[in-house]
Amino acid sequence: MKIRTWLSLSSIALLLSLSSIVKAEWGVNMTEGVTEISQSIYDLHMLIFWICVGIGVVVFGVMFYVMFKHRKSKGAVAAQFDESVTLEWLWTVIPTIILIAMAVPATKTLVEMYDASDAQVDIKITGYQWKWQYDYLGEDVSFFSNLSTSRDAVYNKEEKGENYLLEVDKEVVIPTGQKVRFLITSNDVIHAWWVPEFAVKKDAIPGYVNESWVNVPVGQEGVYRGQCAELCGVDHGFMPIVVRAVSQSDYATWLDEQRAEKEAAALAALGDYSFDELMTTGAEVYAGRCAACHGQNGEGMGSMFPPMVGSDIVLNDVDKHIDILINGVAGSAMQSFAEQLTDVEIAAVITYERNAWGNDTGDIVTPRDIIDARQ
Amino acid sequence: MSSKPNVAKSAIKHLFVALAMFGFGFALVPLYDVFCEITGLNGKVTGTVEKVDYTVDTSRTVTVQLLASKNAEMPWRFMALQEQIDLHPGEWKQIGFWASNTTASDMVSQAVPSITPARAAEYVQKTECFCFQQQPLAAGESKQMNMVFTISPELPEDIQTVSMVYTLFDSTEFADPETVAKLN
Amino acid sequence: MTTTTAAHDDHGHHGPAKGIMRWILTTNHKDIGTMYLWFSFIMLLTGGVMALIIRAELFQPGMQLIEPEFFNQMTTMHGLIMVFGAIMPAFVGLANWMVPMMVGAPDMALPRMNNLSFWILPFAFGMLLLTLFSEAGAPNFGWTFYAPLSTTYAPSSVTYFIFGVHLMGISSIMGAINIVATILNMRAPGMTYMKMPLFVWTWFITAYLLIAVMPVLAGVVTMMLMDIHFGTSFFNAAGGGDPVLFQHLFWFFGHPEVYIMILPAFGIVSHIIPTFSRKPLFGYSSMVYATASIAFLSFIVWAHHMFTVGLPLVTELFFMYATMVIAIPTGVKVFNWVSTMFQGSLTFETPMLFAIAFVILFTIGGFSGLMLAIAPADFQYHDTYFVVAHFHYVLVPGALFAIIAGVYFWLPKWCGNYYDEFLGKLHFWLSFIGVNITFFPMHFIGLAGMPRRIPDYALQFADFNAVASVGAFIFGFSQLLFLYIVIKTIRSGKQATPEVWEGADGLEWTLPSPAPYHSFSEPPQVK
Amino acid sequence: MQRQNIGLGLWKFLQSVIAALVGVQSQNKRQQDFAGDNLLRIIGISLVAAVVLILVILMMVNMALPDPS
Repeated sequence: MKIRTWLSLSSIALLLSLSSIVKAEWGVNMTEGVTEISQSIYDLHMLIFWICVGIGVVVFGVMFYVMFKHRKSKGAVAAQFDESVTLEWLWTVIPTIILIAMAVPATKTLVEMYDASDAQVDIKITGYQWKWQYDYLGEDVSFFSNLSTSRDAVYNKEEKGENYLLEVDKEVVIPTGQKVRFLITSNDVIHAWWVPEFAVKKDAIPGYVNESWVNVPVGQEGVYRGQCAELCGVDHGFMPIVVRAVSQSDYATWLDEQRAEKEAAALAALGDYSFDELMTTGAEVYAGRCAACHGQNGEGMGSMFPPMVGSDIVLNDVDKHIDILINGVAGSAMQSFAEQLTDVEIAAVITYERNAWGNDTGDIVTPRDIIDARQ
Repeated sequence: MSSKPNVAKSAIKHLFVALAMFGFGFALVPLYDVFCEITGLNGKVTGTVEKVDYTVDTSRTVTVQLLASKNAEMPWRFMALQEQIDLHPGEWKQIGFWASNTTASDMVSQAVPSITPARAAEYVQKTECFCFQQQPLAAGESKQMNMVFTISPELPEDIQTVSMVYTLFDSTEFADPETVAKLN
Repeated sequence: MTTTTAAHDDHGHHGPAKGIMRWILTTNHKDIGTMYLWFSFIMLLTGGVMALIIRAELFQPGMQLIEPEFFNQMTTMHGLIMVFGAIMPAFVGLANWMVPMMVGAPDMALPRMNNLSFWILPFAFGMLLLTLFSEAGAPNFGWTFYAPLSTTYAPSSVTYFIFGVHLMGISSIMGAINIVATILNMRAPGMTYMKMPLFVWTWFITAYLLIAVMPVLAGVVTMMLMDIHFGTSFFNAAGGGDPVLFQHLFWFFGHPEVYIMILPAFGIVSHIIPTFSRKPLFGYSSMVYATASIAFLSFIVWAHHMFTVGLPLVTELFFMYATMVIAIPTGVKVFNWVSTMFQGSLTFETPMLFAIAFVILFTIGGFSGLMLAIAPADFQYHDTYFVVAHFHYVLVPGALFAIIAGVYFWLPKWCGNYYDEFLGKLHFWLSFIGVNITFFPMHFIGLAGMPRRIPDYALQFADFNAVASVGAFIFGFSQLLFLYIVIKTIRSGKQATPEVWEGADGLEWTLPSPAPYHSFSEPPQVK
Repeated sequence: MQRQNIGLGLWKFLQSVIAALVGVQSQNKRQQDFAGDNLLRIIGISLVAAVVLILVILMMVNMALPDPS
């Protein structure tokens, strides 16, 4: 008997001590977040948590008391009562009261969360298989945001950075002190856009638009990271979200920069490029966006992703090659990159694919070819 | 002793309950659409509505955002000619969307509307919308598709912005005969 | 569970056939129960290996062992095999063994259908497991198989998954009809509804849940089949369908399903605790009414699995309140167990240890369930490891501990020998510690923000994931000890008395141990 | 022992159905519930009570909602 009592005592102590760790910011508890909504959710979470701990202590306390006091080996003789309606009514009425006490603040918070009216900024978020697209309504700013952690880091060939798997090539910038409304939808399967510090999580469903909102208070400028929270296929764990909250003035300058960048890219497409410039840019674009499926050296992967090396289209049919990049291949995993890459990048990656790994066709594809093909 | 006849009877009875529940599973599909209609879930707004001359409520303006979105299977280019327009509740407006079939084969598309906030869905009235039927486009062709709509004045006060997203799907395999006829 | 000699009251009936044909052609509820239990144990180990692969990959950040594609297949198959292959058949096996003996019936009402509903299962799971070796790979869309990931974007093996689910559903419906027919028609005279043991009551209500929702699941997968192959568009928006319709249909089946997996466990624990407290069950009729109330309420709460899908505010509030109402009858059950123990005369053999661990750890799972019911808070919990911790607490120390407790409790009656008490306790403590080390840290990494079903994670989740993985291996291998204990008991345990346990009462304990091949040919007299 | 049919009034059944919803019931009340032919009546009343429960929750929801215009 002795060992058992000691063992059960220690395991319960372990459980209770673990729950006291919850207090310490040891990455064990929900984030309080930076917005009013996330704070009230955190308060609800802690309220229901402590209620459960309270009930747990009472119920388990009685159980352990009984396990020690009423043991047969201590001569306990079993009483034969098996019913007491008053006691039973008691332990239904009390939980009902507790639940009603919980329902009221929960309803208030939920109603606030559903009110996305009079927002100053509207961003349409579209989930793709394994990346996010952001359109700033009325600002003519639109871009894709991809995971920027390298494949080598994932496969332990490289050091993992501090924001491993939570870093992207283009961050979403939003102003603080303003209500930012998100219109969330999806291009293919169901995803879910989730940033813990904002307590914003909404499913992105094809054919649906879901709205949610955040109002980062002034003074809380900073970077907030989140991930896709609905199974969406192979790289479900590799499509993070990085939101940078900046002051309203920085936000305005950022918007201007994005539009300027867009014009520069359009202008750049009219310039002409040397073979080497296209090859270097092409190598970068290929490593970042195409290697995941077509292989580091263009060897392809199984029957799903065709190889680049010695491929008939790559070597002889440049128009088909450009068409695939711009329109994608319907019914396959090959997406259209028309909106994801600039004309220069598309021209560069095609030139690279046509001249790398022994494919050396020797000619180059110019951004202007891409512009003509886009018409 | 085990009474054989009763056993068979209750087994058959419960088998029918199981079959009924199988049917109930399928009956939930139309039930779901009815339920969406009532609560305006996902902006499943009623079909064509005859033109009602509301008394235009000029004291209020509602911002209507019109967004074009595509499904992965849909290679067409599809965009709204006007992303945002302001209108007084009760005022009828016509909006154009532009679609062009950049592929080398004839295709049929289906636009699926979705309105948010969901509470606003029942106040959006449409007399004509390209999303009511399938839209065919021959290879390389492009065209403007129109929609005539208004927001009824009974729209709740606290709603100032209504977003209507049209997601274009490739429904060539679901094309109904007369749409295909229009193609060739 | 080979029964050796025919018992004395076995006047002239033929004993079991010899050799393999005994098991293939058997219509005896004891043999079929045994087959269900062995099948479910094999599935537990298969699903367990998959869990160990998942936990081994998640031991460290970075991809060390397997590819993300295979990881998704492992999570999907782990879920399917544990839910449909380990937990449900184990309960059906316990029901096959015990329900006829508890109500004083000679056998199940439809013995041949009983055989058929077992023998469908190995083929259903054979087909499901063979997809692992197909070129397209096993299903990778999660055991909840949401559309369009499971329809338009699914690997071609999805059709085998659909037929597998069809077969499992048919097997469960036939099993449920069999149990209902047995309970309705073949109770011994005097065994009125309100004298039926609680295990029989919980299975009676679970059978009705099965009959009501398994057909809906069969309907959902049939709609998927028609979407994938026959050009309909139930869930494909391109043809007028709706992916959210799938989630409503699936969870309308899904929530009663999770109660199907826990109500029989309530029944088992409600037998064990009174026996080892030497005290009648506290509030027997409350327990029966609470089970019925839970069964009914489980039909109107399904959308609490979909709080972030974009339901209208009215719907979201309705399902939050309805989910809260379920907490009350569940609470009643836990309080009744504790009151049964109160002022009892307790001894702690292995079944009692597992039953007490069930009450404590299931209640922790119940509490995290209550936290998840708070809709606004669910926006932070949904699809994170907090949910994984919740449902593993109610399923592993919940359903699985109750099944193991049931096996330890009735094994002497099945095979006539006592199990080795020390080994039993060793198995308990290894499982108890393993379960908590595995699943308690998951509460923390879920709250800290780690989403579900991801093969690799950011660095801040690393240390608790390592702890969970270690716990998983402790818990996993301690089930092999359980296999050794069961085999050792069947072969050479100490001879068991008919009552087996001092505080046990019920028709099943009036039979000799091991229970004769044909029991209660003449219905017993129920006082 | 022969239990004469106590001819429970509808109200008695309703009480026991509500008690059942919460999962609390005393031994003797239960005997009355399960006396012979009452089963059909109980199922009938519990179905009605089920619909009433759903409506009650819906009513609470509308009460909790900010009054839409």
